[in-house]
Amino acid sequence: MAEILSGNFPLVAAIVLMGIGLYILIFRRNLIKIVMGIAILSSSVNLFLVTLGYRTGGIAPIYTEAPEGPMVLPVVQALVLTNIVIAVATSALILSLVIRIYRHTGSLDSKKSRRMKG
Amino acid sequence: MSKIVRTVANQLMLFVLVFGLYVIVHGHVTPGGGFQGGAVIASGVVMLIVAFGSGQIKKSLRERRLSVVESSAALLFILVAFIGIGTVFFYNFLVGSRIFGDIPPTGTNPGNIWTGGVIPLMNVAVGLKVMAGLSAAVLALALFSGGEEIE
Amino acid sequence: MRQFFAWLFLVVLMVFLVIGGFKMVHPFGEPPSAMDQYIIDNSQEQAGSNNVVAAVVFDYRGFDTLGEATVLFAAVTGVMFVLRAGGKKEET
Amino acid sequence: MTLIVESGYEFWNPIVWLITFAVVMVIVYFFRKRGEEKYKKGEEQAQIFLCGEEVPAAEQRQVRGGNAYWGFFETLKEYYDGVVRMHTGIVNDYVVWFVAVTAISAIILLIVKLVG
Amino acid sequence: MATLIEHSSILIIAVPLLIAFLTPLIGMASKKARNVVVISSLAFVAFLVFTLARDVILNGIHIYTLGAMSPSLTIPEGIMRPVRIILEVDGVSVFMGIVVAIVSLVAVIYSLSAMKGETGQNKFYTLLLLMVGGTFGMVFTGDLFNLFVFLEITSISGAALIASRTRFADSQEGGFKYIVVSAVASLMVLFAISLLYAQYNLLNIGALAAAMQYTMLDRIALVILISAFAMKLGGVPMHMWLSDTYSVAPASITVLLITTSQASMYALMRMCFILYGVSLDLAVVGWIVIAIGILSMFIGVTMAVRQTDITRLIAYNCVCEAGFMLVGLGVGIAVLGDATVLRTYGTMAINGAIFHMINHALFEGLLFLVAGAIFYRIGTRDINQMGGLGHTMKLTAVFFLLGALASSGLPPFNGFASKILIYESVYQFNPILTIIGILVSIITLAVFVKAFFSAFTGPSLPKYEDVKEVPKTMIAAMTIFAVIIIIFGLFPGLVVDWIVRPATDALVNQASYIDAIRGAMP
Repeated sequence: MAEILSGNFPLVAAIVLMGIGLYILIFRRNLIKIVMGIAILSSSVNLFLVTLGYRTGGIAPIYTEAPEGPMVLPVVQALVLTNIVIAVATSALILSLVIRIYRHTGSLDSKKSRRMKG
Repeated sequence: MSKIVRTVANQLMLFVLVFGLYVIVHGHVTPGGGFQGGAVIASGVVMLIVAFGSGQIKKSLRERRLSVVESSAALLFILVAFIGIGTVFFYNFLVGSRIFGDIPPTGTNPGNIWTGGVIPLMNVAVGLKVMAGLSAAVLALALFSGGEEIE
Repeated sequence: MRQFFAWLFLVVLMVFLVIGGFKMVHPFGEPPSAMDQYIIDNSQEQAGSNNVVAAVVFDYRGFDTLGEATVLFAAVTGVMFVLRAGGKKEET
Repeated sequence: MTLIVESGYEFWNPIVWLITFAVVMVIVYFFRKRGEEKYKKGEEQAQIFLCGEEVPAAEQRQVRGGNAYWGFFETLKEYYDGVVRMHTGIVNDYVVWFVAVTAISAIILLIVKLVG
Repeated sequence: MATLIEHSSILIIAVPLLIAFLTPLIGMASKKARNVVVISSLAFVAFLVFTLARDVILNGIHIYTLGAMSPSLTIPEGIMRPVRIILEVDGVSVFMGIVVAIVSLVAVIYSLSAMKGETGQNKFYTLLLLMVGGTFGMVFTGDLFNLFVFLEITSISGAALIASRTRFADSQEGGFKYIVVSAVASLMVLFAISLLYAQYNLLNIGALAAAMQYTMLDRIALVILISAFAMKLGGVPMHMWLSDTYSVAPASITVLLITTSQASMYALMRMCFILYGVSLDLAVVGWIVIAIGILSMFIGVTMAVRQTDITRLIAYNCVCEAGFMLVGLGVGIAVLGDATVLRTYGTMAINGAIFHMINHALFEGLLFLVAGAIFYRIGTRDINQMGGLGHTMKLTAVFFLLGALASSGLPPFNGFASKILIYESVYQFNPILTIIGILVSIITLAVFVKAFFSAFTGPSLPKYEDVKEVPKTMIAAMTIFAVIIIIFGLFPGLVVDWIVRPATDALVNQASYIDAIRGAMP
């Protein structure tokens, strides 16, 4: 039993978060909630990346008056920093589009905003 | 918002600015950097927008001016990268020179702000850019949902 | 029908990812780190920066940061472009 | 010769094709030239004749694109019903298709690994 | 000149970005100066692309290590793997670079008068340049995370540009769909990248390819990468966003969107051929790609027949043409492991697919530009409302006919040359695929016959009597495409020899890509 359960729980948490994000994107019709779904998906990837770079007993990779111990991996942190900014940018743009759609159709339902189909 | 909120926001903005600038300038020595500091200042601007309303803020903070600041900061950033093209694009040409050129002792040290080569310059550029950009985006969203259209 | 298939595929995908993350990635806290260790060891000397993450962001992977700044620039320009007044001016 | 695209078995040379085309066109022109030359432009001969009735206006005379290939769609009605229902136009469904393709191909690769 | 070539790969990416940052500032001063700067910078970039292409085809892979002591110093001392971001430009990259350079120049020339009446032109050109720079970045980078960043740049600027006609609700909706789909796809790409990073602690494509062990985790990453990029390029059944967005964007932007889709296809090829290479289950992955391709061809063309919106019709045709390329690539992947088979028809299939990529960008681009010209003059995209436009817009009609014939694969145009390469090579792999392909080509012709006759022929309608030919710059843009289509149609052998075959050689030769990274190893 212990053999089966020994594994990488933090990563599982990140992947479950990804599942939640995909769930929202699939089942929620509200456009604002779709934006939230994308934000959650992005956070899950960030969490996954940061978790990958952890070292047991690690400290932040900054030498200024650093305590003893191994440093956690810096590259993933840079990647996450990049991805956070990208997520912010994406959210801002989608929200502005949502506002425009709401002005035009008066609704936030993704079922109602389908002028184009077939 | 009520007068209390407005006054407190007004006073707090100074501290937000100082803290944001600290985070930007010390980006290469302590945790933080251009993005984080710029986001701190931009969140201060958001606080002002919430407290005073977007119409009031618009009088002193035009999004046209903000986008000029943003473009210039982005230009500064890419130009610093371009200067390195004497050797290679993005080459850190200031390490070992007289400007921000000190090399910190290997291992744990108390920190020296006169280090990092082009990193502090880029931090400042990115900080300005993020500050102006995020404020402009939030201001545009706020103004538009308040019924005004952006020029 | 749509609900059923959506759930089915979502669960299948998640099972794959969870098993992959749980069992197949390196154990928590012991990542392979040849590239990162090199950066940790050399960032002070090569980039002159105490903050290793800042060294990665602006020196080793500076081009990513340029891209990231560009993304933000594009998004802000895009927001103002989408929310701009007027659709079409009179042709002059 | 570099002007030719060779596919290993055959080749495609547009220049040869063009020359052939030109030769055929010359022959066609030759035949056409031997035809009658009674057609006169701008006279009654060029007008539309509709059993003596008045010719309808251009708006009604025009064949609209939406009416084209009616029989084709009628024959393939079942196929089109299914395919058009697939294109719902809802953004959530696009994500469902993505997840579905990912899951199915993951299963296929897993089966291949277990079998082979 | 040598210095220029040495730095050309980074200049090609950075100059559009630099000009994009400058454009708002210049635009405030003078509109004319802005237009001149934008066009001249893109012309300069096109010049750089051609010099770089010549260099790469003659001298092999071009390497540029960002931020190192010298551009060729890929691997620093004391470690056996690349640390910095490396731009690695091989035959496929320069091929895509040529496509993007031509198309972006044409798009800007077209938008000069097509966007004349719109507000917010400074931001329009800024976003357009960002999109071009992002596409160049996608095709030139040798680093996975960098690829993701540029993917995001193209999708964000693309979404804003799609929504640029803010007075229409459907364009806003198209932009929304595009950015949601791109965000999901690119985040899943990032997830796959992090799976690879977790195992090998590498982000460089060449170094990862050398270290690749094809574990189960790699398979999951591969699956996610394939489906995410297939979604971005519009493969069935993930193509629905494509018709929604292509149909509502301004024509000059649609042309650029085609190139970003092509860049996604390039990324798919890069992943399958270079990153995984011979280690993956070639037949299975090949057949997955072929299946997506066949579905794209068939569903794309059958949906195109029943459209009444002219841009939507062309958009579905795009899906169909992408299917042809996917089939060619899939055959190439399926036979990649067998050297003799690869030599007999595998490389030919890849040749056909790659040649079709540039042809696709050209003739679909021309068709979209023509559709945009019609919309510019009569203000509708519904073909039921059109009719008799050929009486007044004669040149436009000719251009449409040219694009339609090329797209349907009729000789002697370029579409035929690439399609025959695909047919003949795929026939030896599996005859049924070729039969489906020819059938689809026939229906494509039917699609365009419908569109052409309902839009351009028939009696001239009273309501369109004062419709004039479009402005000169739009005609010029369409002429560039038309001339290139005719040249490629008349001399396909030259094109295949000069740019297509080097691209194929670069794709099937994984070892040289890896060796280029290792080149400066001590």
